[in-house]
Amino acid sequence: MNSSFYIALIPLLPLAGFILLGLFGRSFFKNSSGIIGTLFLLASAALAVYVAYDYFSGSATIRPREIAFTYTWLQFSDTLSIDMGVLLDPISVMMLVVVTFVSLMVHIYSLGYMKGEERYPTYYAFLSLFTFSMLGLVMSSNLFQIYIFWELVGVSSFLLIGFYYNKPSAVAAAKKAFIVTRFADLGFLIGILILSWYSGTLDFNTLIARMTSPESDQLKSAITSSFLGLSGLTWALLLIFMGGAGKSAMFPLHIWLPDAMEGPTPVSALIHAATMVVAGVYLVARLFPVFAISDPAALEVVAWVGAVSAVIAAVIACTQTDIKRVLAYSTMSQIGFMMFALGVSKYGGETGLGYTASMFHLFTHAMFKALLFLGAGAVIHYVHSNEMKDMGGLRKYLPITHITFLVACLAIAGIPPFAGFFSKEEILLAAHENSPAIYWIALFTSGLTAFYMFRLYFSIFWNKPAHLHGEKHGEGGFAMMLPLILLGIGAAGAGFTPFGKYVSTDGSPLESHIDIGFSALPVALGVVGIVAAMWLYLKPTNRPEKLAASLSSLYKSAYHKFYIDELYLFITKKVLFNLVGRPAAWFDRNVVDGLMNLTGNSTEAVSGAIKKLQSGKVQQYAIYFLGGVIVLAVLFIYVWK
Amino acid sequence: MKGATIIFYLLATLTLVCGVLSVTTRQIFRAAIYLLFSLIGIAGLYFWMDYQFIAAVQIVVYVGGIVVLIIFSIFLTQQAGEKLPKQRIDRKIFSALAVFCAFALTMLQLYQHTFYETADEPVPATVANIGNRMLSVKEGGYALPFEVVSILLLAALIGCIVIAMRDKTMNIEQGTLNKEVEKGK
Amino acid sequence: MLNDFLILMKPELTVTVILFLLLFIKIGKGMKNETLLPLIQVLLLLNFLLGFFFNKQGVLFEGLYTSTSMIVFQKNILNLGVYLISLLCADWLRKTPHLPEFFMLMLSALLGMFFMISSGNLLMFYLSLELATIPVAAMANFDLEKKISSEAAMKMILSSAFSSGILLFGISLLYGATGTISFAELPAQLDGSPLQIMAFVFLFTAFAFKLSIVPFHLWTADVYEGSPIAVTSFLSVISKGSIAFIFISTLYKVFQPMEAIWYNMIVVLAIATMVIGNLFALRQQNIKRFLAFSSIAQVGFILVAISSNSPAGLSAVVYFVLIYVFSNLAAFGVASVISEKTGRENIDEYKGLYKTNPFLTWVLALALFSLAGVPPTAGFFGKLFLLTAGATKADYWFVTVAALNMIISLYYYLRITRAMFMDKNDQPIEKLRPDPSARLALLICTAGIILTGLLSWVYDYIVKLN
Amino acid sequence: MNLLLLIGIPLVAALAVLASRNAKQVRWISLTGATAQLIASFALLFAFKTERAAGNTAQMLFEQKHALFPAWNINFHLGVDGISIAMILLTSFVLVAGVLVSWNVEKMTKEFYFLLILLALGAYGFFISLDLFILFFFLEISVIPKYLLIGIWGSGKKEYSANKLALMLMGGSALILVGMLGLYFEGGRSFDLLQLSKMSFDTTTQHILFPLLFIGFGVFTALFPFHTWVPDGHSSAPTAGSMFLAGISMKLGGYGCLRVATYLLPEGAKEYANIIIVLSAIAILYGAFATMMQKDLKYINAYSSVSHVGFSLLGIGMLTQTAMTGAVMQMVSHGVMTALFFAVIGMIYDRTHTRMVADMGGLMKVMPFVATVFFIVGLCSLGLPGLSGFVAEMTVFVGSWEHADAFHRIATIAAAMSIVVTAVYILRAVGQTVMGPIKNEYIQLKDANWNEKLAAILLLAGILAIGIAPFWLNDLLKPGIEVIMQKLASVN
Amino acid sequence: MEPGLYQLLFISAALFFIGVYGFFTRRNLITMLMSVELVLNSVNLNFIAFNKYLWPGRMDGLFFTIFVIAIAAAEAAVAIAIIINLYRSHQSIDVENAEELKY
Repeated sequence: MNSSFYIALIPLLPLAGFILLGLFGRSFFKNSSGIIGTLFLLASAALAVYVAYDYFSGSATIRPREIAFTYTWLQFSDTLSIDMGVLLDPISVMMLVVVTFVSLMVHIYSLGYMKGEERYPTYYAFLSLFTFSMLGLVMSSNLFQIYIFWELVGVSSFLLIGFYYNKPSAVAAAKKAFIVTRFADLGFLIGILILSWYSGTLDFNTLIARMTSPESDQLKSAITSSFLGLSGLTWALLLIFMGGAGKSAMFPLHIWLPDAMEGPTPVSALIHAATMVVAGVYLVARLFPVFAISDPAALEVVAWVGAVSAVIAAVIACTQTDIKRVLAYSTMSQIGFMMFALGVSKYGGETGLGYTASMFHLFTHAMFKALLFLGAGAVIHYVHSNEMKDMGGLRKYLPITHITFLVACLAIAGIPPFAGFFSKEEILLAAHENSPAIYWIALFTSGLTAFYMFRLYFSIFWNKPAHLHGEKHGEGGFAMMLPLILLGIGAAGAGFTPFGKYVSTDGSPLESHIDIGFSALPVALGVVGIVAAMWLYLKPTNRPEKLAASLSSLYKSAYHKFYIDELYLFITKKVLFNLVGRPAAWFDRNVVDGLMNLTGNSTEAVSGAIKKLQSGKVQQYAIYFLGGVIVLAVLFIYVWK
Repeated sequence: MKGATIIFYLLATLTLVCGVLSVTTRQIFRAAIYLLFSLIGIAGLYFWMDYQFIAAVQIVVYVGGIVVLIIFSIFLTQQAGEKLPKQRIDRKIFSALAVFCAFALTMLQLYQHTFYETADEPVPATVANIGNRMLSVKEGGYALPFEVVSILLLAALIGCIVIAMRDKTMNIEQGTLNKEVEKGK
Repeated sequence: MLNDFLILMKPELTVTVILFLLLFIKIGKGMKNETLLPLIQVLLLLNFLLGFFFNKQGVLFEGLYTSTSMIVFQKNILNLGVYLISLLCADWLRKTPHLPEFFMLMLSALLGMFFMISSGNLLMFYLSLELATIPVAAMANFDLEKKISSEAAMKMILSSAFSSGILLFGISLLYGATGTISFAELPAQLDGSPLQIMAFVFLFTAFAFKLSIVPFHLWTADVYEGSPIAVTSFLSVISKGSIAFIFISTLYKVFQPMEAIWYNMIVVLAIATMVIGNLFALRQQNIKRFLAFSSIAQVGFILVAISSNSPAGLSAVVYFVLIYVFSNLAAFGVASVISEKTGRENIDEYKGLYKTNPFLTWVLALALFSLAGVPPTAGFFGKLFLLTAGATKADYWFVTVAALNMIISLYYYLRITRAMFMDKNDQPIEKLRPDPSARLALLICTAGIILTGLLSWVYDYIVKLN
Repeated sequence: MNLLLLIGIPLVAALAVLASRNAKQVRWISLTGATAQLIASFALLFAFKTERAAGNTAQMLFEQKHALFPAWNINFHLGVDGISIAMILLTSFVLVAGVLVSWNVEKMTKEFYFLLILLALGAYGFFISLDLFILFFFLEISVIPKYLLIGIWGSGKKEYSANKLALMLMGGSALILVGMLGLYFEGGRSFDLLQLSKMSFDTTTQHILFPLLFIGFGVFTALFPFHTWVPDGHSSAPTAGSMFLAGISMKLGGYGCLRVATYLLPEGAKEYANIIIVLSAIAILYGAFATMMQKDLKYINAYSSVSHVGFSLLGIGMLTQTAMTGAVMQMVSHGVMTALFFAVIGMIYDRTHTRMVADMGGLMKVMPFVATVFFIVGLCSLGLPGLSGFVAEMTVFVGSWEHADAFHRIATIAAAMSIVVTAVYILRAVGQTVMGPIKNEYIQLKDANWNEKLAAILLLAGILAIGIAPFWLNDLLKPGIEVIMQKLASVN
Repeated sequence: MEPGLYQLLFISAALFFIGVYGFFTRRNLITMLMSVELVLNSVNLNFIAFNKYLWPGRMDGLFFTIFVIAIAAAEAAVAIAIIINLYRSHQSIDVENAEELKY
């Protein structure tokens, strides 16, 4: 077991980077902190690749879930404990690679992008912290461990979104992201509590073993117990999924994601595109056997939440004008894809295609979405604006960005042979086999995706001619170009990975095959979307406005993100603050404290009322005296013998 | 009815009536005189009970001492003929009520109680008997109380002197204070 | 016999000797206060110290006078109190034109208390009670120029005359119903008949009057406020302590057969006393008046322990009185220093005292905390033992009421603390230099307040006296 | 190890402070004393561990017993188990930090430090007492220093707050007193905790005495609805005062609830467990919601303390091993955390002279150290893993969840909901204070001094030590809790 | 009716409460003092009566009376001294006029 400890170094190296930069960055490594952080991560990434190589190349079949290392961190009771450990299975290894790779890219990119920033060391410290947390999350061997890192990821995200802390909007966005996900995490936590109570363990291996074997008492009791019409297990899984949905920005917990774009763009690429937001998908995948074998109903919910999120996000993305927001909604939409892919999947063999597809899409999406964000970052870096209206015709000034961005757009639109095509095809196939309704939704969304991505692409790089504000520094430096190119290669070629060989539900390799007949329709839709975008946005015309006017109400509500933000605002501000918080505070000050003060005040009042007894007249005193004598005598002679 | 009985009731009436008058009359001098007669009535009752010594003490100390003292102080503090201020009527009624209740209660208890009488041989209350006892330290002796009372009388004397003769003593003792007092005047 | 007499009555005899010494000094040439006062203080100290030697238990005058080690100890407490008063009020005493008379009166009252504690029959009790009262009434008038002083004296003498009238009536009824006035013979004659109960109630009120138990307490505040502080402290500490001692031994020994009756009576009156005392204390402005009401409330707590009818109750009360001597005298001592130097007695005028007089403030604060029963002061232990003793009867609600009353009392004690430490004042009391002897006494009191509790053998010693 | 040392060091330090001549001496004496005490506490911890490792399984270690008031069978009985040691460590941390952050107190320095040390002395004595009488003595000893600290060195409506605090705490102790007397007389005239624990009180007695004791101690630890002294008291107190109040003093109550009420009266505890749960769940949620509306930083922390301490009581009310462990963990954790929180608030207030959240902003720019610490402690408060709050709260939740019925479930979920509300108010406070644009008047402000930094680092170390490595605390507490659980299991 | 113990007790009780009444209602301090004297006398009468009719073999009641008379004298003396002093400072011996100490 100790021989596997080196795996734990993968997260610990970024942690060391965080501690080093966090404590001494400001004083000692003012300018070199970027390099230091990157080096730490480079080592970590190398280790991750080595682990992956070691893991996948070892045998012909997929190695089962194994726990490489574990340490009891906190013993709750005889059965329940939080163990800190490393769990290795195909998806965790895959995630290790994705996270370290994308994070490395972002680190390198930031060397250029964040140069000269006042809190440069802090930035790298936070990035390291995030990477540490994310790596810890993916390799968790214990349900509670995942929750711990889940929270840490949340807080790193908060720190990075709020990196420009003197910008009120950034602070607000960071708060929003944290609070919304925290709310979801509440569900997660309760879900963990329920699940651990039924299963009697927090350890993934034992947990999955117990909750999937029909003979186990734990499973029986979890299924037979019911609360409000749902079984205990369903509650547990749904609540855990709620946590996942929050982090993965699924409808209706997605509202934080677009705002999170207030953070530095590389951060958006890392956290809000490639890694953290897919944690929810990863969580469901981690517990997939339980979902699929023991509780298909919960999985159904996962599927529909994913599908609805996918389509809503796509519609909204069509109307946004801030390029990062468009990308944010697109992320949400793509995660929706992954989510419903899991939802439509079943356990075992060919029926588990959705699972594989989902993981595959997660993998490819990480590449092209990171690329898109970094590209957008380059554009923003250049024009100093996020708004589409400030852009146009940039292809001449940013050639490399332009090309890589185009590759990424094609990948996301599902045009072969780019990466997105393969993964999306598998998803659609899985959906087609299991749930026709979701399939049609997915198809529509897929077309829409192509449309809004190319709307973005044309608006940035074509459309009106560029009008520049004096400076013509062109592309960022080498540091910014290198990640774009590497990710571009990834976005173009990742689809050819024989993914099914490595990742499947039950460990048996899955052959992926492309059926031309099936692929024709989605690809065609993608092309239609591209053409429509070209028609509308290649040249500056008034067609978009006309179209918007003709669809006025839909457009308006989509533009306003279907008013979900307003709804939340209403609930929090009006209901929570005004109807709960304010009355609680009032009640405390006036009623509870009032009662305490009342005892004091009434004592004082009584004291004031009886002071006349002490009249200062000695005869009255004597009368009281005699009265006392009479009362006592009567009392004790007659009443109280 | 025997003569002794008649005398008893006469004495009782004298005592009570004079007592009542003493606390109700609005002329202070008369009040003192009524008090005097009431006390004499009590002395008479002592005589009636054959306790001559006590009766004598009563007359000497009360009639000869205390009442004289009181009358003297009346002269010191007030014109004898002046009428006393009226008490508030509610106070009067309330007092009367309270007092009557207490009285009724007391009498009720007294009458309901059967007193246990001893058949002891009475010890005559002669001066000799009383004197012996008074200075005896043996069983039934009252030497210690006697000493206590003597100290009390001494203390009372000192107290009276200090309080009642303040100007004089002040002049004797404290020169500084005296000047201030004179200035104050 | 003579030896016995000398040893057993030693406390009384020494006091008498001092008394007559003063009388001779007064009658003779007289002495300046400056020289007389230290002499008196030394004599009183000797008197106090003498109390620790040559003690013996025994009975004199065929039962009229008893002395036990507990009684000797009680007398020592009283001696200590008188000694402390002579130190604390040095400023006032030095100015009074009648210093020897004052001490003669005080010592005769003390003598009365000694006799009272030792008394073996109702007559002795009554006489010594009067001896302990009448001189004090005269003393109350010692601020001859002050109107309130004579008002206080008048109220005291009239009230106590009235009270002793009631007491005598009770004694006479008791005498009629039992045929004896001897403490030793009474218990056998008590059968709880209504007349006896009534007689007991009448008798009881005399204790209640002197102890300031509600509703017989009304004179207390007026008299305390009007009298010179030396007299007030004497009244509130020495007089109260002595009455508590005789009260408890009367109840436990003489009226033991009527326990069923007086237990209830004490419970009722204890609650009334605590509540009323506290409620009145809440809004007092004059420090003496304030302490008067606080001492009324304290009596309520003493009653709680008395109700236990157990040796534990007695030792708790004696212990408490000892602590009370220190605490209350410290409080009065500070009040006396301030009042004598500046004439201020209003609590509001104590604002900001800490700025100018930290020593006095700390002493007063400690004294008040001790009165409130806050650790580490001895008052905490004292009060706790009172309540513990009270709880032996398992009437927990009664103890609860007492404990809750401690909160109210804390409230008003804190009021003064607050004024001294926290409130701002533009014209605080200037920096005072208390008389050295007053300083000494305050230090003794402070030491007493802190150490009496922490040195647990003190309590042990009292328990063993029983 | 002689436990008298733990009382002796503060006592000597307090007397030395009284005897010292100037403010500088006072500070250094206090710091020396506090440090010595910290070292002694650690020595105690190691001595304890060694003893336990050597196989000493006695319930209490380092016991000593001296007759104090033999007439009442009162003994000066000392002894510690893991729970007490955790509390002692907490107190030592807070004491050193409190001394350090008060470095700049100019007004009556000597008295200030004297009272501070006296307060700590009370806490130490309380935690090592095994006799109810001296336990009560030490409990009460700490009331008046609090009163004076608030009243003299406080701010705002300090007199009112000081009064309220003293009175409510005294009210609590009055109830404790009665309960204690009940135990004494029903339990064969003994105040000895160990001896009383061997008694089995009859059901009626337990049902009467338990609420007295629990509410009594509950007042100290802000049991709803007796918590109202907390906001006023904390907000008016000087920095070190607030730290002690929330960090130590509120723990006295929790410890008492556990060690005295629950341990000695298991039947009572079972009878009233549901009420405790309801009250603490209310306190947790309602405290959190009330915090949301506060505008003053100290009020925010004070109300959040009400909410957080609710977890301790909830854990106790749940009566399961895990939940109780969590409860004690929460006491320790909250103690360190809230002390640090108040320390930071004090630092901010010293510089900006306001505690109104709305008046601040962007302090990160001028005082990064303070701001960072503020941030971390905020995160601890909202239960971030890796910091102490998380461990404690999770342990309570897991322990609470061991009850399978709907009532306990709902209470637990209600309590868990507070983690969201906590996030809301903490982020609001942090967001408005250290983040956002900075105001011009604050641009000149300086970062923390060496003493403030030292204090903050010390407490942060405590938070991290629990947060990152909770197992040692867990192991420390376990045997002590097990004893209580056995007692609970012995009755139906 | 043959006079005996009960008659005497009646007289003394009546006198007692007459005195008490006087004490309650008289505003002049000296008259209040006189009422007190009535009270004390009634007590004396009680003692003598009990001594005479119930316990003639012992002289407790008798001596009680003697001492009460002595004390009454002392008390009266001090009281009158105080009253005179009060008169000097207040120029009145009306009890209602001495009212500085109250509440």
